[in-house]
Amino acid sequence: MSDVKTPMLDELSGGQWPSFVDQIKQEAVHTPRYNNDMLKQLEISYSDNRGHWKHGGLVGVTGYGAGIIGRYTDIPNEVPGVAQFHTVRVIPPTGLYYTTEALRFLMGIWNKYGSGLMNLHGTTGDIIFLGTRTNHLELMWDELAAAGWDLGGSGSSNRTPSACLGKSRCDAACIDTMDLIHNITNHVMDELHRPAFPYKFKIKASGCPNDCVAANARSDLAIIGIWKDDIRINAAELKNYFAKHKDPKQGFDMVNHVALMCPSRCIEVDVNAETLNIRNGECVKCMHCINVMPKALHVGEDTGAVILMGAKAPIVEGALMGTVLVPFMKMDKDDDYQDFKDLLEKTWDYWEENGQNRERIGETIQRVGLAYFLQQLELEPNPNQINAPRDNPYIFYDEFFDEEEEAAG
Amino acid sequence: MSDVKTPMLDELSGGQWPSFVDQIKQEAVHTPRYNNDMLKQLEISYSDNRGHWKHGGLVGVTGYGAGIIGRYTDIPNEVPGVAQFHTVRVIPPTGLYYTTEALRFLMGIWNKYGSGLMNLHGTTGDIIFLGTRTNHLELMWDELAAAGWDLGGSGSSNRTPSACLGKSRCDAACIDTMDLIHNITNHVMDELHRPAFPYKFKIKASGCPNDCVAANARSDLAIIGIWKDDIRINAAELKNYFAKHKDPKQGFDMVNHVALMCPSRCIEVDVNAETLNIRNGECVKCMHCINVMPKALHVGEDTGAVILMGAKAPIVEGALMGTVLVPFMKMDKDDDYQDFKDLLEKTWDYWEENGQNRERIGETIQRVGLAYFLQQLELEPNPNQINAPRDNPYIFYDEFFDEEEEAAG
Amino acid sequence: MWVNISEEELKERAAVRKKRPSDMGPPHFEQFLPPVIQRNYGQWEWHEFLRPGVIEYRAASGESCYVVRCASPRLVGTTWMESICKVADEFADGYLRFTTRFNIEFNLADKSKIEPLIAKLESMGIPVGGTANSISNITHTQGWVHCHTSASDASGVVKNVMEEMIGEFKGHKLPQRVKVAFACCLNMCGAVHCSDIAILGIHRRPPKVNHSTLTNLCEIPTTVASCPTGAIRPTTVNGKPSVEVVESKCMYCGNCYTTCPSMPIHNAINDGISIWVGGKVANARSKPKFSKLAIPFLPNNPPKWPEVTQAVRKIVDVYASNAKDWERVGDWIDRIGWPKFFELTGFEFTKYHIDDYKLATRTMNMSCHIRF
Amino acid sequence: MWVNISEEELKERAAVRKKRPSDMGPPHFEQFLPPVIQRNYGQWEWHEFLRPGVIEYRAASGESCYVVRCASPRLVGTTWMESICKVADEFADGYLRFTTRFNIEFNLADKSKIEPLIAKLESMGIPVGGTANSISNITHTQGWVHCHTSASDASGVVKNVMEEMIGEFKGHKLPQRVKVAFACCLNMCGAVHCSDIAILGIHRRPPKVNHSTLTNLCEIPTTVASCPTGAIRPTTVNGKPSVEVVESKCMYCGNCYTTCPSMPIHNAINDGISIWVGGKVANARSKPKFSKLAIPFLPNNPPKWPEVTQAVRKIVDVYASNAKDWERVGDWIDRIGWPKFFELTGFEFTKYHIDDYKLATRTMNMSCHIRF
Amino acid sequence: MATVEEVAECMFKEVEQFSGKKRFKPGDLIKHVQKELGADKDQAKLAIRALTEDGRLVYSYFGGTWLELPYQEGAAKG
Ligand code: SRM
Ligand code: SRM
Ligand code: SRM
Ligand code: SRM
Ligand code: SF4
Ligand code: SF4
Ligand code: SF4
Ligand code: SF4
Ligand code: SF4
Ligand code: SF4
Ligand code: SF4
Ligand code: SF4
Repeated sequence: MSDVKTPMLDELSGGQWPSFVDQIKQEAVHTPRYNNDMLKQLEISYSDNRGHWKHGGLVGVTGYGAGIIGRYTDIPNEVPGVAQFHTVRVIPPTGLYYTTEALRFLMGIWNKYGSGLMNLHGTTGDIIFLGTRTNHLELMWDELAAAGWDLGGSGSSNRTPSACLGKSRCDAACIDTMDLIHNITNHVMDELHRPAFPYKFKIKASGCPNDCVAANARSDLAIIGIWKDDIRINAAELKNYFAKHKDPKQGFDMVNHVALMCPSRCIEVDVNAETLNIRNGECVKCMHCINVMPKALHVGEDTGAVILMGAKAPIVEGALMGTVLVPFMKMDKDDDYQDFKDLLEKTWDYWEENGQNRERIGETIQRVGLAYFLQQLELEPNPNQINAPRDNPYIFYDEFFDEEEEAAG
Repeated sequence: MSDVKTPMLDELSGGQWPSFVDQIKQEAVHTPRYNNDMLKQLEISYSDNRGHWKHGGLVGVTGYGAGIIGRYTDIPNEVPGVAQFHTVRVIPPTGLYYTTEALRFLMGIWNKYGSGLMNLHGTTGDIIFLGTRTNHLELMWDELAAAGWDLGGSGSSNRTPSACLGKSRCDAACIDTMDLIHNITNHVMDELHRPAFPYKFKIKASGCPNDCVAANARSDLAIIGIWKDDIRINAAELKNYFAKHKDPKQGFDMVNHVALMCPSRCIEVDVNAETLNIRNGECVKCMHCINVMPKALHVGEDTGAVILMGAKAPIVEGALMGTVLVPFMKMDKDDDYQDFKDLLEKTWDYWEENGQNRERIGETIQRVGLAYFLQQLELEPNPNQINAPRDNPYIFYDEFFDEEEEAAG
Repeated sequence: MWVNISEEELKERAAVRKKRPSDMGPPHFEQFLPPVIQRNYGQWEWHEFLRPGVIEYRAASGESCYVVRCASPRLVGTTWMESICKVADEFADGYLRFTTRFNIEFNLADKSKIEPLIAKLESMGIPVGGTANSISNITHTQGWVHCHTSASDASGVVKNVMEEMIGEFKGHKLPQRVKVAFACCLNMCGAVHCSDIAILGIHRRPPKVNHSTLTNLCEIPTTVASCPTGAIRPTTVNGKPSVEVVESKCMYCGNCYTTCPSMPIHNAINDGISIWVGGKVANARSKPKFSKLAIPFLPNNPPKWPEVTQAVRKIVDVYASNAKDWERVGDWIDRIGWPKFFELTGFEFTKYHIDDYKLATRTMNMSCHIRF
Repeated sequence: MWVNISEEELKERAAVRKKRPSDMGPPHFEQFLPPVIQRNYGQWEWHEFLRPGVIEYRAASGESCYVVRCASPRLVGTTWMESICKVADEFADGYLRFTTRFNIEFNLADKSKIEPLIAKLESMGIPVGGTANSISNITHTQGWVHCHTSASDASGVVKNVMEEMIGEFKGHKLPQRVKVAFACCLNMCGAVHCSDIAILGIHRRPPKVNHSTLTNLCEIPTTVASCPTGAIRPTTVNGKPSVEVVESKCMYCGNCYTTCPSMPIHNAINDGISIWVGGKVANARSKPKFSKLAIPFLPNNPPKWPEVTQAVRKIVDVYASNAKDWERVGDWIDRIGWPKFFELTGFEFTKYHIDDYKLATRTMNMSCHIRF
Repeated sequence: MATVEEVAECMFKEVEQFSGKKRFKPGDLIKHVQKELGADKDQAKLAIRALTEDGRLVYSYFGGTWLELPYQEGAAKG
């Protein structure tokens, strides 16, 4: 073990939850040139109650404007090993499946060029290599690129898109999120590596409204699988659930857990007759009943995606969730997802032209107004885009009768 | 009948709903000097699709700054009878009960000094005398005042307060709205007649959250009766409702009409055991279950009022409902409603000092922030004042550690 | 002087005027309460609807008060009111009451008077109703009868709509009360901002400045200051000082016209009516709600306003046949969703429905809750 | 140069660098999918939780895929990862997966491997769980480990909270999933704005300007421009140009410090942690919700942050014993009301909880819905 | 129609001229050459690519992404 004294950190070693301190300590043995000082600085932070990093904006690899985040310590004399401690973002395979072979390759690179510490994964979904020096960047990149691994987004770029595991393993997936996001990621390579937007732009895709990749809340453009037709019912399995309902030991209650929790109250259950009826025209596709009875209920067959735009963290104008732009878009693999790409194109064109500096697309929409924004993107107004129509009378009528004409006519 | 030709208005004469046209026509017979021209102008409006009034701000009676709204026609040559056509607002008896004797007195005055047309009542609740001339105002006021009738509010004044009928006839009244509003109206006489506020100020009181006088939506200061303890249950009557429930012909459903419509879902009904249980701690006092079963359920006995502030129509900042300032205030008749009057005093003091011109109190609250406003009025923060705590992190911490002190200490 | 007062009396009055009482407030209500109400004030135990328009209130004493409620056009003349007083004298011991929605109520101690009273009222052409699950009288405003900023007539529209809704006034056939309101301009003196169905007169063009009369009739600084949105600015026209209106800032409130008669806001062909739905005031079940835009524009089409009447009819019918018992219009729409509302009514959903004012963010559907 | 590369190789590399591939995107995922998943891609029919941490997925073919999910500290070293790879080689044919919450998953075709795999993981001190109604891994950020604006340490707080919640990770004992997130500053790189329980590092004081180094290290116009709220303005200090911060405009985002290292935002005694609750992302039942403020300030108290751990414990316990099955934290609070939430948790309700930002209007209780 | 080289030169001059006084986002430079030379967006992007691949301009990241002359940054200076 490293001989750096870290009495405070040591209290977080071991335990039942895997310890990050132990990870750093192991790497301090393995790659001491960075990690002894990493430990030292962290222990200092734990004692003086503050971080000790400074941002560095200038690091990168030739030709790319993204993928590297510069960091310097503010106490270089005490911890020269982390005087520079930049991170490298690498695009992971969509869906985050790996072979040990692939992982070992990446780990080998990182042992060679960096601290051996990493995040699997960053919250945007990148592989994060944590801590290296400026003059190692190009060298590392030579090797990664040669092996077919690419750098991820950062800065005012299209960030690394991400997907839930979707059809690879999930019975609820309405769209093939992994195929879609792999395709889109390749489509946005230039925008990902050469930031030219007013600010960052994130794309995430979830296979259904459960939204396991948090697209609705954390991506400027969210693609979320949905269906248009009826929820499919497996009659035999439904019978089993009714049986479960009637057995008090099972703790399963068809009325309280299913019907009464339906947000649109469109499920009628008759436990005596063992019937369940869904008024699908009122169903908001929330997934709840399907989640509760995954064997009996299934998403419909006429599937596509809701397209939402504008989610973001609070800075500056307050947090936003994505707002519905297109209530239903077919996600057509055979057409190379052209409809979606067209929308993306239009969005970027408008935003590059009209977005203000450091203004996320959601803030642009708020500023110009949703109705106006839809018009610019040639999208139809649809009541699914709103919770409710306006309650204020400040309507800007741009259609009205021309008095001269009327008078003349 | 009047011989003014009103072919368009005539189409609205008669019918099943009492016709305002017939009212004017009758008065044109009775008081032709105003009403022939009134009919003429209205017929013109119906033909040319626009109103023909101009505002006149300068009319009033000596000593009062409120109670009269000036109106002039914009076509005086065509309709000289309504060249001046001002309205007079008279404070009605709280609760809008009358004897025919009192009404006949008022009608007599109006036949003498005005058009004989009136609104019973204006939407603020005043008796509105519709249409008289400037030089009649003082004369009319002489007679009204002598008989003990006073003018109502207008302009930047405390407007005529109003009340639902409350304890006079209602089984739901938690407070004596009529006594309260009569008292308050007398208390605000100066502010009502001599406008000195940044803008208008309206007070309304409803006896319970059904809010039959629309206080929550239409008064700057709303006093709405509420109770703190449990909903009272009359067991015998409850049994009758269960019987009704079981008789399909009655169309009464204890589960669907009562339990499932409770907004806080705090009612449990067992139709077999004929029991109804209310988790009163979760009840939001919405009145629904009491409304549905007025014989079985009654408001509690520990009654008082919610005080809400800031309701208003949309101009300029958008419509507001009243927001809870004090979740529960005793309305103490014996103490002459002193607690309430103290709050009113503080509110006015703050608003007169800090309100901007044409800014309703609700807009002031929005501008300075509710928390700050509460502090100024020396009111405690209470989670009942909000739907939910803030979701943005822009907290203006005004308590923090002074670093010098800490360092020293 | 149109009043018949002698010169002498006028002088006399002027002399005593200094001592004229003031600030005496309203007469105390107690003297106007019918005896049955005086006796049982605060002691009421329950109420029951005996038929539309008639409510029984039972007091702890065992006494009942029977209320008979009937319509009023609100805009009343003393002639008609005298006939109402006669009814009150005959059936209700000379007592009567007005509701907060302009209806007239007779409070009877004697149950046997209910039917004769109703017969009398009906013989006078006055419908009885407006209680419980009905459409009661329409909360409304002045319109062309008395206000200068009105974009439509209040009384005319109200008359037409109530004529159409007479069955709903006289019956208890709706799932819940439907509160209808009318206001003639954005000032919304009616309860338009929070009604089940709201009819709102709207201007759609800024005021027209009459430059030739403006300097005579109005002060420029006051006129500029009158605009709550700062849309008016000073300018010079033909060498004379005047004002101009920045169109994009004007929200058609008519406040400038209140201050300056040279800035009329009326526009015969562009003024009209918008329809709003789903608002409420009562706290029963859901919290009070604002009315939301249903139809951005219908033409002013006096004297019958058929487009308006039909739109209200459509909403009422769709509501009546789809809502659950006790569900107000707004609660019903919240349950079935706005897409369904537009589908069922056949009203067009347009860009105007999408909010773009200050709190618009909170009106956007930031979720995947979608209805097809 | 800390890397072992010969001068020669360096030169060689520089020569070929111009031709280095770029924009090649991620390797295609298909090559990383375990065979059972490749075979049944898109054909899954249902899933079932066999025990906490283990899910069976059944495909139309009749085949099943068994998932075993275990914890990861997210901040991992290659040493530890090598040991995980060994497990994957031994039990899962060399395949493994990460979840969107940093957990590690092994997808097995062979049911009999589940128990030995779990035994192996537990022997390595790696808990199995994080599925269904558990508290899964915490979505979190860099903290003092790597970010310059952090007001607290991410990994340290996460470690402590998960240590406390180990039972909830390993079991299905909650009414519903509880998603916990941590972010170290208002930028909220974690999912703090929409989590059942969110822990947010906060600065409470504006940056301190180091006037002596500022002109050396930073450009004044850029520094001024860096502030999203316009709180920074140019000034002169001791005759030297510098900047000053308007305190009332600063919302402690640290963006100025990103641009200019002479404006550190840290403040050892005033930085700390706030707790937020009731957010969610899923559209199940209610729409996605933002997290709402529960506790405005808790001190930074490393290495154990006991105040934070206890606060989270309190929320989890109160939720667990009061919510209904399937009710997320936010849905539960919406049902019982915020007054009850504060009562049950014992947290103090303060002026800081009352919103005063742009959309504050919509957070006010504009109704008589009150709970006593 | 200007060549990519000319577009790049135009961008470089703009950055050089205001170095130390004003920072440029890639979008600013794209708009600049659109205005100055009537260049289209694709050309402008190619120009940026040429400038950065040659190391004449470097990307920096401070809240957003900028294009600047290479320099030693403050944060690295200690
Ligand atoms: C590494 C990562 C956190 C992590 O530990 O996982 C991260 C780290 C930083 N974020 Fe982030 N953000 C990361 C995901 C997010 C997310 C979550 C997401 O993408 O789902 C968000 C919230 C969603 C969103 O985009 O709104 C997020 C919202 C921000 C913001 C606020 C943006 C806003 O519009 O409100 C900033 C501030 C900024 O851009 O200047 C920011 C800025 C930063 C910077 C670059 C701080 C800075 O100005 O230098 C951090 C660098 C830390 C470091 O030391 O490397 N980061 N950042 C995440 C990226 C890893 C990856 O690529 O996988
Ligand atoms: C007469 C009445 C309508 C009626 O037909 O019943 C009325 C009539 C006028 N209102 Fe009103 N308001 C009347 C109740 C209301 C109400 C309803 C209420 O009080 O419950 C409201 C909405 C609630 C509120 O106060 O917000 C209301 C909101 C307004 C507004 C908008 C105020 C705002 O803050 O948004 C204005 C504009 C203004 O004050 O300049 C206004 C202005 C006016 C003026 C004075 C127009 C003007 O600027 O000259 C109208 C005079 C009409 C006339 O010809 O006499 N009136 N006004 C009501 C008063 C009668 C009475 O005293 O009983
Ligand atoms: C007479 C009147 C009060 C007054 O002081 O004049 C009144 C009287 C009663 N109201 Fe009301 N309400 C009266 C205006 C209102 C208003 C205000 C308004 O109409 O502008 C409201 C709020 C409007 C809104 O929500 O938009 C109102 C909302 C209620 C409610 C709640 C309805 C609901 O949403 O569920 C009830 C409870 C109920 O329905 O049983 C109620 C119940 C009642 C009861 C049953 C209360 C009682 O036990 O006495 C009274 C007789 C009911 C009836 O007429 O059906 N009253 N009631 C008003 C009659 C107006 C009219 O002529 O139609
Ligand atoms: C593996 C993962 C997707 C991935 O691509 O990595 C995943 C997988 C599944 N999720 Fe998820 N969810 C995953 C992150 C999420 C997230 C995002 C997050 O945690 O940040 C969400 C939204 C978070 C939120 O709402 O705040 C999420 C909300 C759900 C829900 C909706 C829960 C609810 O509110 O009712 C379901 C439905 C359910 O509970 O049955 C669900 C259901 C499922 C099912 C049952 C779907 C299926 O049939 O395969 C999967 C196994 C469930 C399990 O773990 O209990 N998953 N799930 C993610 C596991 C994260 C982890 O390690 O804990
Ligand atoms: S979002 Fe839907 S499709 Fe994707 S993993 Fe979650 S439940 Fe499955
Ligand atoms: S998916 Fe949701 S809204 Fe639709 S029926 Fe099921 S529970 Fe109801
Ligand atoms: S508000 Fe309440 S107390 Fe007043 S009349 Fe209506 S129901 Fe009765
Ligand atoms: S008053 Fe309303 S909230 Fe309270 S129990 Fe009755 S229905 Fe429920
Ligand atoms: S709504 Fe407008 S037009 Fe109608 S009375 Fe009120 S201020 Fe006048
Ligand atoms: S109508 Fe209203 S908003 Fe328009 S100019 Fe006149 S005062 Fe201003
Ligand atoms: S939340 Fe703030 S401190 Fe933490 S990683 Fe993100 S930007 Fe850095
Ligand atoms: S911390 Fe943020 S808000 Fe405060 S001065 Fe710096 S950049 Fe501005």
